[in-house]
Amino acid sequence: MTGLHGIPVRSETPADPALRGNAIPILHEVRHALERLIATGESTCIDLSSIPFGPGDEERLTAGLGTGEVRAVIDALGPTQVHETAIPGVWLVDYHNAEGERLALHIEIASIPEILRTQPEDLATAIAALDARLEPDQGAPRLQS
Amino acid sequence: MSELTLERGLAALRAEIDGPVAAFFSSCVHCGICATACPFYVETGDPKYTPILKVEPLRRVWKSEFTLWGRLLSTLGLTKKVTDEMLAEWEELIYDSCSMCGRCSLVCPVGNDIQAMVRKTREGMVASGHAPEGLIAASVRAIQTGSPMGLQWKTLQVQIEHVQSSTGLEVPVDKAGVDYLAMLSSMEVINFPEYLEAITKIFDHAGVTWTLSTQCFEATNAGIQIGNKDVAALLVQRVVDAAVKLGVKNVISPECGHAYTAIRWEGPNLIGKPYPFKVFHIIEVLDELRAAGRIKTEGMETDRLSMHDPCNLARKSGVIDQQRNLMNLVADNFVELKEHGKYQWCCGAGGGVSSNERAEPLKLAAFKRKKAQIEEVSPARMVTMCATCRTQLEEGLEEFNMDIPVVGLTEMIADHLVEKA
Amino acid sequence: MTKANKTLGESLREHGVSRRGFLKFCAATASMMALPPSMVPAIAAALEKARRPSVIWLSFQECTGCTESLTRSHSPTVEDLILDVISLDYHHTLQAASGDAAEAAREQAMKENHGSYLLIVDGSLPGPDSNPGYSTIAGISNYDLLMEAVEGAAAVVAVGTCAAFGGLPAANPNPTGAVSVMDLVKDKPVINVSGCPPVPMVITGVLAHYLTFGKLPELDQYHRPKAFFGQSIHDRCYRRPFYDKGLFAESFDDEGAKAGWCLYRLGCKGPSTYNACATMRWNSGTSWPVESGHPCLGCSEPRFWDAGSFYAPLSVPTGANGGTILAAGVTGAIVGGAVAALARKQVKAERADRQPVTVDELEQKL
Amino acid sequence: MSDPMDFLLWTKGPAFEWAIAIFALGLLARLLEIFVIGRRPNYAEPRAGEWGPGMRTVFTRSIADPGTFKSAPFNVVVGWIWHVGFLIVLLLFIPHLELIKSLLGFAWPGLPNPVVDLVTAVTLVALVATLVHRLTHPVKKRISTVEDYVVWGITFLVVLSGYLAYHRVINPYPLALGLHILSAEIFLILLPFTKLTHIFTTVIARWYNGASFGRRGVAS
Repeated sequence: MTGLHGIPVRSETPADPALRGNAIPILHEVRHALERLIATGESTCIDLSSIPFGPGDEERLTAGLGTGEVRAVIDALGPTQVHETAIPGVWLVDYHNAEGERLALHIEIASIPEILRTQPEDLATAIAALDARLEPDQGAPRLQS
Repeated sequence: MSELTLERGLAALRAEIDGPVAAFFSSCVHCGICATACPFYVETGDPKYTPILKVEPLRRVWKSEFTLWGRLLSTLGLTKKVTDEMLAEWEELIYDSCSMCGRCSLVCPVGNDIQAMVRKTREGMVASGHAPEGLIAASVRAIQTGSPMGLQWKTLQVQIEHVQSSTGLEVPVDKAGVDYLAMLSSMEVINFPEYLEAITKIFDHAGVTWTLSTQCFEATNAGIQIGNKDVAALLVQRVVDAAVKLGVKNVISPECGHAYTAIRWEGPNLIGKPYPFKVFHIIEVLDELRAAGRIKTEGMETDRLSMHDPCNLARKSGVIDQQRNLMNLVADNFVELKEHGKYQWCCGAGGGVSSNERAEPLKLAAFKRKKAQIEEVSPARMVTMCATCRTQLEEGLEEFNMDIPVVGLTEMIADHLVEKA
Repeated sequence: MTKANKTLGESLREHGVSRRGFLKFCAATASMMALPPSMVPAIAAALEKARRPSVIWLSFQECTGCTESLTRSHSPTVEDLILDVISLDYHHTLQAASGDAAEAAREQAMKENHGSYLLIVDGSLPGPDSNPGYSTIAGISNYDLLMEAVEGAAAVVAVGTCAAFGGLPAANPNPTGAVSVMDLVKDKPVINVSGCPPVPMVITGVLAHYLTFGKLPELDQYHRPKAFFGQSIHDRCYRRPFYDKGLFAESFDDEGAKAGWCLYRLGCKGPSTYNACATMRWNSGTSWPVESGHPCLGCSEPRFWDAGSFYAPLSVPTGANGGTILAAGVTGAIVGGAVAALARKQVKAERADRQPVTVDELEQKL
Repeated sequence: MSDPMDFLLWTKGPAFEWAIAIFALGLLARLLEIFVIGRRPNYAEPRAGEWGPGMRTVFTRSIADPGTFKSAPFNVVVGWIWHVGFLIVLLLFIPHLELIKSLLGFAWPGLPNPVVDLVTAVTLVALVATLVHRLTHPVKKRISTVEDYVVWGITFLVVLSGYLAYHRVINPYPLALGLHILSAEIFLILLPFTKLTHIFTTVIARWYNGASFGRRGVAS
């Protein structure tokens, strides 16, 4: 039966790994989310940690999305890099812990990622925090650094 | 006086079981293709005539007594037994609707030789007293009088004188040391006397030394038809004794089907040893003579002729080209039936069906397959080389008032012999 | 307010965690529990009010692999918080106290939070009808310790294939008569977090889920959280397209292996193994067995140690089959031969005593 | 046998041993029951040898003669389809090749999975058609016994359970694979005691048939 190799039945595998990984399907999902955002204003968040990425898939995805003009870092329990990709409305939110290890990587398709907004609960304590700075001990108003 | 009982029938069936039977029953997957090759099913459409069903008694004996698994089941009473009622019911299937033509054996996908198993099953039927009356009568007459139709030598003597006077040639009788001992079949002597005249002229023309034997002239074997080796052995022994007494080197089986099978293939095993002589069908001898150039013919049959190969000759004995060579010698408008040679359809009368009056309607039904073949080719005449086939074709064609005469091949050859100078 | 009854929200704020920090914590927790990000607000609300359960961690016949896996869990901030928040009251490897002090702490915690603490077990333990002496702590047999601890537990989390299914100790020949936790604990809910070791995130994920929603996650028939064990490795494997095309690596360094083709022919048990390795991966998302080119061993399934060679494909029988065919063949020959000889003798006998049919017997029939 | 993994390990372990043992033992007994009884000597002068024609028939009988094809096209065509399909799946599906390599020590290259998958689907359809034919065709209806339907059932079950396991339709997978292996084991156990023996005895039967015809000078 060694002649079996002769049978011209070959499974073609696209040489370029980019064509067979999971990067492209995610980009299509982003596209649907963008359509929803434009149509109904509904924002979407995709958690990339539960996607079966093969080696290089993630880099291809982020490269595919590119980088835009906004980049921000939030220092809370470790850095969280947020940047808008080359496609407006598509943001990459990269949560890291104190040791810099990645906690989660989200793609948020929204006008602005939730984490960047000022949180209402923080506002509630904002006045008190400012008052504390305005007259710490009834002396002349001094702004603390 | 001992008599035929179920127990003796079962013993006979057990005696018939061998390796091939075990292989065949282990392989049958009930696919039903054998039915498509059986003229009795094809023309009646009744599924009870399915060939493999006909050998059910043999299968039950094999299953329950010749396999470990079957033996186990039968001790638990789970296997179907062979009863007297069953054998009575199966008589119609194994005799009336089966000419032992062997076409089912040729098409069975898993290679079961169903015809051979029918032959074996009939052994059980006879031993248990379930054989058709017509065949029993033929067997009794064959043993007691020498011919299944009770024909005596003196009747044949009349025909011999008639041939000698009309041809002016001598019909040798009881001549020792000749090349061939010619056998005849009662059917021919009675219905087709031209056969004897034909071989007399041909052998004289070809310079062949031959003889008949008063000790035994009958070639047919009712034992083979009914399916009982005791009767068959006795009848074959007579032929062997006659041949040995005359010291001939070859025996010729006449224009008959089962006679050839009986003497050529079953005979040696019935008497338990090889023959001291060779056995040929008359067609084989004629073709040998033709090939040796010892038959000079003139003139050609010009009307449209077709040929029916007797099953025992073509499919079951491999004599296929010989009759075609002979046919082309004397006919220039010979056209084959669509399925011929080893795939030829049976005329419906062989394997004892013709001697079994009860099977008359079935015999006629089966003939419709042959009728359809003939209509497809629409010949002016039909040629064949077996008395039973010839009778069946004549009666069948007449029944459907188709005006197509039937001719014996030997007779036709004889008509074209060049007169000796 | 003792540490025990402070809500998580208060506790976080006490640590100076901003709202965004809390949101990040909830996002990470959602991701850890393999819940969709849209659940983050619900998780935030739940975590806000979550009570800090006390946790007792009992280790029996285990190799500390599961603890190692938990402490290496790649989100120390979350782990700190959870471990800090959940006030791990007893873990004889991690805790500083030892000897009587450690046992006293455990009894005290069990008494105080009777009925509400979470009991975590790793490692299997000798069953009731085997010699308890095989595994004891401070002279108390594992079995007694477990039964006593289960008494006041709200739920039991069996971490690792040993605790969940008996694991290595229970593998053939199982000298210590080891059994799994769920074999013994019938009256309390048991969550199995199988794997050898389990994916670290799965341990913290289950704790987070219990902490967040105060109840057990949806379990499969092996009592494993469906969020992590609902799908097989095979279904989530990035090499699946190669399986579907029929492209397999035939050896560990052939062209197929280098091209990253499917490892089915090298013994991958992915198709019959349910775990989250293919998506959550190991060592903080660096890789996982198949990605490193090694077939999955099926370590999160029961009796995976006895499921045949790790390098025999899934379709290969586990028994020593060569010998059986031979043995059966020989017996077949002997039995068959005997039966056939018997049959042959019978055939000869039949042929011998087959009574010939005579003419007058035939004539009777006319 | 309570949980799927136990069930799978049971089918791949002891149950497989038993199935192979019963299969080997039963089949060998059956083959010996054929060969040891054997044939009586044939004294008639043969027209040609037996070996050549016998071997020839072993192969030619697979191809139906024109007359049979015209009168039973369904049997021939559908029979061919599902027999060839069944063999392709059994002998060229890569997981099966691994099984064969573990049993016999050697194997051969296989076909890509999607090709085998298509062949399996075709085989299943052909098998269903065969059942319908057996239930409706007058001859088949008359000569069929319970055994025919049991054997059809187990054959269909083996192919179907394999197809469902491959497509992971039944969850959890150990249960699906276990069912497939178990059905194959039942197939093996039934084999020596039913018409499945034809897998091995057809070669013998065809040889005997071919030899008998060949001895009398007919190429069958």
